Formats: sequence, C-alpha cells, structure tokens
Amino acid sequence: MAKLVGGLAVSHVPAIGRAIADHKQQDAYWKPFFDGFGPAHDWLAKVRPEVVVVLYNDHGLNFFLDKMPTFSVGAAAQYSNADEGWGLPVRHPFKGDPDLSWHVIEHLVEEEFDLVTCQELLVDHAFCIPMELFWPNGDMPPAVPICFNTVQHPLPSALRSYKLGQALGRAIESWPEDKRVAVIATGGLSHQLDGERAGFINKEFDLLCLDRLVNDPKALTGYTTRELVALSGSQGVEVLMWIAMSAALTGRRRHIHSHYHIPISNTAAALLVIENEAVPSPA
Amino acid sequence: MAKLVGGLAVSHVPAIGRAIADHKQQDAYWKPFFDGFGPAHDWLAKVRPEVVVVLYNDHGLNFFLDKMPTFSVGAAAQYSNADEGWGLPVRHPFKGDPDLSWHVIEHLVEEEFDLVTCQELLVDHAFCIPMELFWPNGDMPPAVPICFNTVQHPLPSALRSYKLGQALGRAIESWPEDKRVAVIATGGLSHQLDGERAGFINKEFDLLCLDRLVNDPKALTGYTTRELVALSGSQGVEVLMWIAMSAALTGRRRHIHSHYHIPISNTAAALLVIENEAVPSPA
Amino acid sequence: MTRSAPAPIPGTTVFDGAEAQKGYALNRMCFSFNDAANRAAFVVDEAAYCDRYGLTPEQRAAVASRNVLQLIAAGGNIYYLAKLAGILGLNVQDLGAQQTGMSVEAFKAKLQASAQG
Amino acid sequence: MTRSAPAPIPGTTVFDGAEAQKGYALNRMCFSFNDAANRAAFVVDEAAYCDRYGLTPEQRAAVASRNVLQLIAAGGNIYYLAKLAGILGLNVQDLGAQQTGMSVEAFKAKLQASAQG
Ligand SMILES: [Fe+3]
Ligand SMILES: [Fe+3]
Repeated sequence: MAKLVGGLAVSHVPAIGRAIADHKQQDAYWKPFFDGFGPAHDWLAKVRPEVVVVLYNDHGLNFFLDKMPTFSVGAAAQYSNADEGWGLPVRHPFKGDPDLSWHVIEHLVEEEFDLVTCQELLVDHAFCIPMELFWPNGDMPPAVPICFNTVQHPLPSALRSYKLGQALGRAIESWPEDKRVAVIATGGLSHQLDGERAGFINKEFDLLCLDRLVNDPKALTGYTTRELVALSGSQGVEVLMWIAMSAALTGRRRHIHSHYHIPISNTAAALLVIENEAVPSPA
Repeated sequence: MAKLVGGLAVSHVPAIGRAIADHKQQDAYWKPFFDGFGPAHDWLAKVRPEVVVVLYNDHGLNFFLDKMPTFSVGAAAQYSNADEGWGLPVRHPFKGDPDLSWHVIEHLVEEEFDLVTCQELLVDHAFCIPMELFWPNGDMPPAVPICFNTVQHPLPSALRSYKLGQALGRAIESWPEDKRVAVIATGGLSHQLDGERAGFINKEFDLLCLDRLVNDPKALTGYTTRELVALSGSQGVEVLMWIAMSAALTGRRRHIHSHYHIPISNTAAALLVIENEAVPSPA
Repeated sequence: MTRSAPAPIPGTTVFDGAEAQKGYALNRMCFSFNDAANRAAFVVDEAAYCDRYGLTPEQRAAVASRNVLQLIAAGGNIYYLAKLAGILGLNVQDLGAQQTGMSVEAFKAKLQASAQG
Repeated sequence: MTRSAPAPIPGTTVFDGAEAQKGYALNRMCFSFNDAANRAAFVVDEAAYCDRYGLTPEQRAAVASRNVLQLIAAGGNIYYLAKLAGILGLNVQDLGAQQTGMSVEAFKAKLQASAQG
C-alpha cells in the first residue's frame, strides 16, 4: 500500500519563476525567500516521495470561461507547460503517473466528487514553479495535478476543498502501489492584484492560517468564500488548496517547517511542510 | 418564486431525429412510438412551462476524453447544435436562460456539486431530439442544459445522480423568478450498441425502472453503475438522467403518462410524464 | 491496473480508465470526424490520416479491418467509433449485426423479439 | 441578477456569473493572447483585433484607455487581463500602482510595509 509521507505548500508567484530563470536566488530581494527552503529540501531528502499530487489553480492557460471546471484531475503520462502570454520561459514537460491518477479519479468519484478527467492538460506557473522550488536540480518525481477553480465564482468552498483533501488522503492510502506519496499545495497566501484594493496583504490572517493549517485545518472551513476574499484578497483564495493539502494528512502529523516573507511581488509568500505518519486503522 | 410543474423523460435515439426530418411519424415503424406523445403534449399545453432544465448526455460532439466532465451546466444565451459526423440534419440554435443557469450553478455549488460552468456549449441529438418531440411546432421554451458523463467510467453513480436531482429541485424552487419550470431527462431505456452483447434490451428491468421512477426513485439508487450496465446495457446507463429528473420532483407527485415501445433502432424507447405540485414548506 | 477487477459483464467492455488510455489516439481521430473536412481527408488517404493521429499498429489494423469488435479491443469507444461508422455508411443496426455475427435482418428480428421478453 | 446581493468588499470585484457574462468577449480576446501570433496581430491592428472578438463599445474604450479599473468594470478578469498587460509591458506592480493611484515606488513601499502589519 502507498504511504502518504506528508504535505508541502508554497506560493507560486510568477516572478519567482523569472528569478529562478535568471539565477537571482542570492540577490537581496530574493535571498530571504529562497533561504526558507533549506528545511523543506532536507525533509524531502529524508522522506523521498516517489510520486506527488499537486493541488494548484489554472490562471487562464488551460481553462477558459467557456468551460470552467471546479476540480480537474490530470490523467496523462506527461504534462506540458506553455506560453502564458507574459514572458515566463516555457518549462520542460513534467512526468505524470497515470496509474495513481486513475486510482484517485475512481476513488474520488466514488466519494461523490464530480471531477473532470484530463488526459491532456497544460500546466501553468502555479504547477511548474513549486516543482522547481522543491526540486531545484530537476529530479522531481512524477506528478498528478489537481486543478481548482479560483477564477470564476462560485468557487469550491473551503469546506468542499477540505473534504476533497480528506478524500484524496484516503485515495492515496488505498493505492495498492508500495510507494511514498506527498501532497503539494500551491498559491497564496494573501494577495490581491485587481481593483482599488490591489496590493492588499493581511499578515495577521496569514499567520492565523499557517497556525490552523498545522494544528486545526478544519477551523478554516468556517469561512465563506466571500469572507476569504475579504480577509485574504481576491487571489488569496488560493489558500483553498492549502486547506485541501492539510486535510489530506489524516495520520499522526508533525510540523516540520513554516516560512513567511512579505512581499514577493504583490504577495505574502509562504512555505509549509507537514509530515504525516499513517495511523493503522483499527479494522 | 418559480414553480416546478413537473418532469418529462424520453429516449433520444438519433434515428428519431431522422424520422422527424423525413416526416415519417405515421409510417408503420414509427407510428407506435410517435402516437405515445398525445398525453405529453396535452399536459405541456396545460402546465405551459416557461423554462426547462434538460438533463442529457453528450455523445462526443462537445466533450472529448482530453477533458471529460462529470456534470456540466450550460450558462449561455443560446446553444447551437452541430454536425455529429453521421448525417443528422443540424438543428437551429436553442434559446438559453442564463439567469436560471447561474442561479442553478450558485445553488448546486453551494450544495457541494463540482460543476463545469459552460458559457459555450454545443448540444447534440440527446438535447435536440427531445425538444423537438415535446414541441413539434418549434415553440419550445428557453432551456438550461445539464450534461452528464455517460461516456467514460467512472460515471456519476445512481445515488449521486439522484442527489443532483434533489438539489436541482431545490434550486429551481428557490429561483426568485415567478416562472413555471419543467425538468426533462433524455436517453435510455435499455440498449447496448457495442460488443458481442449489442442489441441487448431488458424489458423486465425497464418496466421496473418506469414503475420506480414514478413511485420510488430512491430505490434505483441501490444499483451500482456496473449493475446498471449489466441490467440496462452499456448505453442504458442513460437512465441516470431519468433518476435525477424524478428526484427533482420533491412535491406532491402525480403520474400523468408512461409509454414504452420496443424497438426504436437498437433501443427500448420510453416516455414518462410526472406532474409536481409544490408542497408548502412548514417554515 | 491496480484496482481489484470487478466481475466482467459478458459481451461488454466497460470503457474505464484503462480503455480510455489505450484507445486515446483512435478515439481522438474519430472525434475529429465531427468535421466534414476531416471525414473527407480520411476518405482520400486513410493511412496518412491515421498517421496524423498517431494510431497504434493494433488500432490501424482495426481501422483497416472495419471490424467493430477489433476496434473496441483497440480501445475504441462506441460514441466516437459511431462517427467512423458514419463514414463507412454503417448504421447502428449494421454494427449490431456485425458484432453479433448475424445478418442485419436477423439482428432486427432479435430486437423486435425483445418486445415479448 | 436575482439572487440577494451579498455585502460588497471595498475595492474588490468578485468575478461571479454576472461579471463572467458581461466580460466574456473581452476575456476571450485576452485568453487568445496565450498565443504569440495573436499578441502580434493585436499590436499590428488593435481595432481590427477587438472587432474580431466582438468587444462591446465599453470594452473597446477600456482597452484603448489602458485603464485597469475600467477594464475590470467592463467585465475583465485579472487572470486574463494579465495577458493584455504583458503586451503593454506592465507587470503586476505597475498594475497595482495604476489602480491605487500611486507611483510604482509608493506601491512597492506599501507592499513592504505590510510586513510590519
Ligand atoms: Fe496564483
Ligand atoms: Fe444516447
């Protein structure tokens, strides 16, 4: 049986991708952000995930408003990045794991999630940058991308995202392959790009979220989507993926690392690592 | 508030579309099928729905396996038909009702259905033929199409389809517009186009379904998808939409009409009309 | 496949993830036949058209054979295969007859007989 | 809109069904800018490109103005507008400065100040 070794979450600000491409990790602006990754890299070296499930959101590369899905699951052997229109270098394709994809799809549909199954899926910066942040040498494991709608309201609620995470955890732990799996969430924390409130950042709420994500993720399901927009910014709703990631870790949890830095571009950037040790079920 | 006046269900065999186009309604082969529609037309003339929600399945016109959704809801002002590849005449576009669409979308996402919202949607014979059967003069009301995945397993289960129907009923009855709404399901009943079992029809199971759809739709949620395939044929799973239609009618129900005829093309063709009278909620 | 296989349904292929993966190229080609220009291109040069969609050897052989059971075995889904059948001038009763090894008349009689079932 | 309107969030447009309908043509045009050839076509003849996507007069005026708040008022969604901003050489901090009526330096200082919040 597969082992869910833990979860990671990290911001996916496009500017990070440009900084990586330009090797600016040690520049004054970037150093405080990139220096936060040591404990995450150490933990990854220890637990060595062989597959990852990546919870991210599309920013208008793959999906348009003609057909906007709530939750889409990749089921491809390979995922390509592509031109997003504003100059980020296009990444090499990423390897998929169709067997885990279909296992997750079967399991989640059985638990009454109404998925879109994607045998072709373009992944944008929100998928690519976190993969490069966690595996800067390019040796990332195969991935199963799960895309959340954060573009067009109604979004999936915090509670629905939490439940998806829980079901995903159960799906992973019931995968018959004897492999180590990690869940990665990308996006957030507080930021808002649009409107008179552009530049909105809410440190107090972010720190509360980081605490709850470690200790009591269920508490975050009390917020409505509009409350999340108000507290976290229009794009801060990307915290939905962080909630789902934390919810997936249903075993004995151990907080490995948190890092928080304001600002990266217009965003409060954060990093979170939680280890998960499966608790043998009583049956 | 809107009034949910009732539900209709009918088969959507492509050959019916050709028979309509060729005015063959009185030919010996077609007469027993088309003659069943009198009571449905009479009932529609009585209740005069001003909007309809159409539960149907796409047969490879709009959706492909690259991105296969479980439930998609149309949110367009107009829905076009198009060439499906095997010679059916292309229908005129159908009028949508974006206000009801978005109301349904808001309501269903709040009830934790993970929809795909479609501001563009091509509707195939499974949408068009029932509209022409129920409104042969072309005076059909605006529609909100809801497309079910019956192509690629895992399909939504009978229970999930039932729950979607229930939530749809609540959505319609909470629509603030003072309009009469009907729900239409299309597809089925038993048939199988593919495999050594092609031509499979199960009259006994169909008649049981027709009874349960009128009197106890919940009973049908006990079947797994595979059981439905075994009992009803690979394409007989289209009964999922019928289950959802019946589930939507949560008021005082009155059976208006059933009609069953074997065969139309490879299919056991059926027609069902159930009236619904809203029961005032105690609050 | 790593999930426990459910009991098979005789004469029936459940089009699940395994089939959807296996049949992807074939079904993608058939999906393209919604467009009349693509149907015409297939008719003009079938082999080149199969190449363009990257069909597997098994799928190419199945297309060449016009054998529906073989097309299904190669991962074909009936909803998409129906568009290929349209090009070949076959309706669903022709397909049913071919798959069951009956004449079209016998197949139609079998359907009719279900009314007594 | 027939649903009861929730309390507004100051300085924030929630991109819901009403916005998604209103902004459809504009966002569709911006979505097309994922393709470099389309970006080039827009640059060559902006008016013709807006015509091709059927922009409303309000949307055309908003595009001509380069004013982000006006583009949002016309139904633009920031994820798609970002692709138009890319053509115009504006990054998200330029957009933030413009929308808040600050200089880019002042906007950056405001972001930095949030670290003390
Ligand atoms: Fe983002
Ligand atoms: Fe059908």
